[in-house]
Amino acid sequence: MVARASPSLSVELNGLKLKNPIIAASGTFGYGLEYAPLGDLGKLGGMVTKGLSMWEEKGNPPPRICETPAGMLNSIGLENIGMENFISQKLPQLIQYDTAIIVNIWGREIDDYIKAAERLDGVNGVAALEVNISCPNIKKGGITFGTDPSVTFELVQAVRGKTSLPLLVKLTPNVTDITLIARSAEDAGANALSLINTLLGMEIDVSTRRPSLANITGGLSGPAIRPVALRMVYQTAKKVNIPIVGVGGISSVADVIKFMLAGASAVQIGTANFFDPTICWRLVNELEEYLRNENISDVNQLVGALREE
Amino acid sequence: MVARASPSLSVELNGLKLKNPIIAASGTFGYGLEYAPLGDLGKLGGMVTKGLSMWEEKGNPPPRICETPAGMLNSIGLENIGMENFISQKLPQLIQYDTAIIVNIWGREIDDYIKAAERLDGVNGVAALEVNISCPNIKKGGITFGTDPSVTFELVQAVRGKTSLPLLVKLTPNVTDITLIARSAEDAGANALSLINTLLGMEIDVSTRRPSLANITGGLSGPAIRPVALRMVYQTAKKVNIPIVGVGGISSVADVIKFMLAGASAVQIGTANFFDPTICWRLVNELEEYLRNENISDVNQLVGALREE
Amino acid sequence: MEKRIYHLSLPLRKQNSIAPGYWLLSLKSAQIASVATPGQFVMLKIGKSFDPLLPRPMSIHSIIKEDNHRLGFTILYKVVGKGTRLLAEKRSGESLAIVGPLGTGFNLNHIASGYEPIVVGGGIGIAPLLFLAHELVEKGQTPTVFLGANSQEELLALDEFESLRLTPKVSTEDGSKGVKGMVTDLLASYLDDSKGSQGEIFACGPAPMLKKVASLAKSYGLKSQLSLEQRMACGLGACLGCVVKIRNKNSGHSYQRVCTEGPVFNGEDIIW
Amino acid sequence: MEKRIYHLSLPLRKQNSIAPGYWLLSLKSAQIASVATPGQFVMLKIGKSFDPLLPRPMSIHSIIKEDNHRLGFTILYKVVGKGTRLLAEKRSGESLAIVGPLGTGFNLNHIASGYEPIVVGGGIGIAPLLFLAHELVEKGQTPTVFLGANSQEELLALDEFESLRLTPKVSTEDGSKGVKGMVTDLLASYLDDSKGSQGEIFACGPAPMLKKVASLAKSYGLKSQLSLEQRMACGLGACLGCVVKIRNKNSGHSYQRVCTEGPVFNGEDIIW
Ligand SMILES: Cc1cc2nc3c(=O)[nH]c(=O)nc-3n(C[C@H](O)[C@H](O)[C@H](O)COP(=O)(O)OP(=O)(O)OC[C@H]3O[C@@H](n4cnc5c(N)ncnc54)[C@H](O)[C@@H]3O)c2cc1C
Ligand SMILES: Cc1cc2nc3c(=O)[nH]c(=O)nc-3n(C[C@H](O)[C@H](O)[C@H](O)COP(=O)(O)OP(=O)(O)OC[C@H]3O[C@@H](n4cnc5c(N)ncnc54)[C@H](O)[C@@H]3O)c2cc1C
Ligand SMILES: Cc1cc2nc3c(=O)[nH]c(=O)nc-3n(C[C@H](O)[C@H](O)[C@H](O)COP(=O)(O)O)c2cc1C
Ligand SMILES: Cc1cc2nc3c(=O)[nH]c(=O)nc-3n(C[C@H](O)[C@H](O)[C@H](O)COP(=O)(O)O)c2cc1C
Ligand code: FES
Ligand code: FES
Repeated sequence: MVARASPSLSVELNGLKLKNPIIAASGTFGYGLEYAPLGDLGKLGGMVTKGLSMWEEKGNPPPRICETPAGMLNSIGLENIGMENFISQKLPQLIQYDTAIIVNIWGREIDDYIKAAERLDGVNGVAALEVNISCPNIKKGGITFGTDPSVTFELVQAVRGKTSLPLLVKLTPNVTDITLIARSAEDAGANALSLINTLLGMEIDVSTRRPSLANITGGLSGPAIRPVALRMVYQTAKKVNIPIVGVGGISSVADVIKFMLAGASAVQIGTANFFDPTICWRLVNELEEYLRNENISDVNQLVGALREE
Repeated sequence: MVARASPSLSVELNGLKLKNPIIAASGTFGYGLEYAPLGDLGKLGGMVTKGLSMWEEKGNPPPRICETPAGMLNSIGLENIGMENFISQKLPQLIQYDTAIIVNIWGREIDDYIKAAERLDGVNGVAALEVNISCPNIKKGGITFGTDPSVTFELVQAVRGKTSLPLLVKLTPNVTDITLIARSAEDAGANALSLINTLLGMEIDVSTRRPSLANITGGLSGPAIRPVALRMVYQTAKKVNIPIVGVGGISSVADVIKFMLAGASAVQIGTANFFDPTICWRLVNELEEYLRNENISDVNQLVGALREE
Repeated sequence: MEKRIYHLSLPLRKQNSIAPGYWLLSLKSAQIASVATPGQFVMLKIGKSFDPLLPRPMSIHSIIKEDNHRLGFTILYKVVGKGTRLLAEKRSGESLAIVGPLGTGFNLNHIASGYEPIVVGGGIGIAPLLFLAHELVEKGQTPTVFLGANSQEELLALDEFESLRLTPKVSTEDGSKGVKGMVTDLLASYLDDSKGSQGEIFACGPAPMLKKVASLAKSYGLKSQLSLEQRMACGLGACLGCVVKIRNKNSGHSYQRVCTEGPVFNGEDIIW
Repeated sequence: MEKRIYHLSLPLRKQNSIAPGYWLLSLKSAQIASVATPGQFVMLKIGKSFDPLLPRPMSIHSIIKEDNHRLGFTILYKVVGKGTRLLAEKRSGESLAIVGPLGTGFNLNHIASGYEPIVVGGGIGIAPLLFLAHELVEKGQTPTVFLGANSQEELLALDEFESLRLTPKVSTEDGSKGVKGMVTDLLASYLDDSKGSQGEIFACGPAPMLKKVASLAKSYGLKSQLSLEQRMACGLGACLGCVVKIRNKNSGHSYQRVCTEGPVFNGEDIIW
């Protein structure tokens, strides 16, 4: 037998090139630098920053997190250092690493998103934007942008008009039919879709009779939600023609493969970074090993390759 | 100190009296008799039958279940022995036990629900109906009844007109805003609401590259979904004036108390029966013990007693 | 007869590795041991964690007796995944939550003299067959036993069968012991040689083996009782998760529960 | 200086119960031991299961040395819930995934002669204080040590402090050893007697105790460094889950991360 060539791990998300499909998820990898002592960020396919707003955001009072069965709840309240601080303090260090830096943006009004997109448009080192539409829209009475197809369309279209950067739109799972929202985002010009964000959940401390989180409810993430995320990726991949980035509970190379078989072109690792902080690096290696063992020359051959007959 | 009187465990769900708030959930306790070798059914607050249709239903091909982190997926396909077989073969044995027998009904069209309600109306030993509206409506192109407020209203109203039995309506969590569906059911005359049914999920077997379930997707249940169920109970309790039965991942007396603090008047135990088949009985005892230790004379004092200030 | 099913927390009495990746576990429970019949199983919850969540079905491998009193039972298992890996880490004294005995085992009611039971086990499929062989011997039968495995190492419990004065015919896929090949080849040539046998086949093993056994039984006009596997949640007949497709008396098919109507089904009824 | 943080799978070297519900665990890691400073902690993932999911923060209790080489470290912990219960079941040879050393420990840079460190520990709060006392003694200081617990049994590591030639003043709530009462009462009367001390207080313990320490420090015009706790997910400063409310230099407040800016904060900055 001849020695096998190294399998190709690179993927292309409709304008965003990644050296491999392993991306660290927003809010779970800080501004990237927090994980730099643990591995070479340049080995990762990409990393998404903590969600940034045009202003410094203090976030919610503690307690902000709590553990649940095979998962966790968080209500960080989108604390972030603000766009300008990110650009001046974090980005210069980050761009030393040869990885795709994806900036996650959010706002309380469509205008906040527009400003963020405009601000980042020409900035050196930003590979793509990820638009988090799981935030409450204060103009529409607090309803989450991403739960309404037409609001989603309006928001994504507005951002699309302000940037030439590849646009990932990150969908919330707290909807009746995620494929409708997905198609709105596609129609409005998204390059790719990230799904899913957290499921809305709650925990109570019986001994104090209080909610475990100061904010009462929070976002559920981790292995517990993986079956829901996988289902949504599968359903959405059948309905859109743009690439999907799978996220939700991924914590092993088998999970990565599942999401790709279901139709994801790349994946994001969130909560698993907390309980296994070198996982992103390990997944890159294990994915390559898997492809080699299975004699698959290109990782893209996994995408949507679920057997259904 | 004087000896404390036994705390009162009985609850009343707007017409349905239960000796205690512990109910075995539909589809996880068979027709009740399967668990009779393990404990006295007469000790339980109630039990809900497997979902019954007017016809015998074969269900989905196997594999029908698979394990997920802190949860499981099922796509039983609503297999059941049919209403007539239930009434003639199971009910006569069941009514020997002094517990509330709640019959879970479902159909593919509103008419199926109407027939089931009519058939059960005068039947001796049936304490209440639980209407499972998480089924696809074939007349409306396969959309789930319970994801649309007006379809929910129509369905519940139709059933309401055909029975004098207390009506529990069981809601699906796979919706953007469960409180809207809840209010439709309330407006249409439901006595109480059971929430939640399973979250739609999926799992893939990487070694075969096939979905783990023959039906591809299935319902996620177990501790993994508890934070979502608790949040929905909490949100809904603030919006409706009828009692709520909490269900989803409950597997300890602490969990029972959490759901009651969040606003549930009773709870159902589902998946926990599988990994801890005498749990329902233990919960009745442990709940009584808790009330005694906390010097609470009536279990109803827990309902909605969350501290939020 | 009323069904007796127990839900017990049983201390692990003993657990030994009997071959790489195979473990033999002893549990003390006179209650379960005294009502169990061959082919029945227990559901075993490994630890209190929610991960893994569900209990695992395991056949009763043998009954532990002292002075003819049934004191407990053993389980023979193979490490294949998360649950069995964790189980193998358990040590004497730790407790396991057990539900059992469960299921409909092998039907031995019609066994009479002049009848030849043929017992066929493949791999870990021999687990329930030792208990079966014991019971057959107690009923005055001398079953013909066929055991197959990948290699000599994985031919489990051979000496246990021999101490019943049975002489299993063995095959291994690598030829390290007995005939090289599949146990069903052994069975086929045996049936070929002993045409007109009054036998009935009792078998447990991987699905392809059982399918082959069913078709051999059919060709030679023998009855067969096959012990099937399916993923399980409750083990009690409640969840309807563990079904297999079974031919109906009249026509068509129905789904039957491996945990209740099975795990042992008549070979001719199974739709593969 | 670049931060060095390791993610290692470390075999458990030794684990002993030193009082009912309290365990002392030894881990070998020259890497972590050689860069750790007092007040720092590690994140410890207990088993591979998803339940419990998150690693648990544990202070470095002491450094294991041989011939002045730092070989490893110990952790002193109390069983309070699911994770610590599982941890206590681990035996020598089993591995734990450890991330560390983490956080900003006690600041000892300004320590000079004529300065009196006052060390105050309550309950399991003594965990990081032994390492601190060692370091202070190495720097030529003789800290005044106050230790409080519920009862004599729970007065942990007393002999360890004594072998540093320190004589902790102790209090127990049930009076079974030392003065009956709270350790903060002891501290208060000490401060009262030694007015004008040039001291700085280093404390760890339950929140109400720390709050009291902060207010005593303020009344007596002393600085205090308090080690706080908060639920954590990453331990690395990435999740923003572990914040506490800290007074800003100018005005108002900000949320700061216990895992990064802390766990040790200046008493006067904390908004309780
Ligand atoms: C009635 C019955 C009796 C059995 N008796 C024995 C026995 O005596 N000894 C023995 O070693 N094994 C026996 N098994 C099989 C045993 O239950 C599985 O090997 C075990 O559940 C795997 O658990 P795991 O967590 O290690 O594997 P997992 O990580 O859960 O899965 C590993 C593989 O095993 C399969 N599997 C998982 N659960 C089951 C299940 N409940 N039934 C069948 N396959 C499953 C999975 O699909 C997967 O391919 C029996 C199964 C049944 C149904
Ligand atoms: C920087 C730091 C250092 C610590 N050092 C030590 C130490 O040296 N020895 C020691 O015994 N304990 C220490 N703790 C506390 C220890 O982390 C918790 O006791 C432990 O995480 C509880 O885990 P559990 O699974 O047993 O409890 P759980 O079942 O998770 O919870 C039991 C109780 O502990 C609380 N708790 C859970 N997780 C944390 C957490 N991460 N931080 C604080 N409280 C928590 C819960 O709110 C609950 O009230 C430290 C905590 C921090 C933040
Ligand atoms: C602590 C925490 C903070 C998060 N912050 C953000 C955020 O700022 N923006 C965003 O789009 N998603 C955020 N997420 C969602 C994750 O990026 C991810 O979509 C989700 O957690 C599901 O993936 P997981 O199960 O792998 O964690 C956050 C998640 C966690 C756990
Ligand atoms: C195997 C299985 C079968 C179920 N069948 C039904 C059903 O027939 N009708 C119904 O309304 N709910 C059914 N359910 C949903 C449960 O009653 C319950 O709502 C859900 O599982 C969440 O609760 P749990 O997490 O405690 O299991 C089923 C659940 C399981 C796991
Ligand atoms: S395992 Fe539940 S019905 Fe068989
Ligand atoms: S624990 Fe994640 S920021 Fe502190």
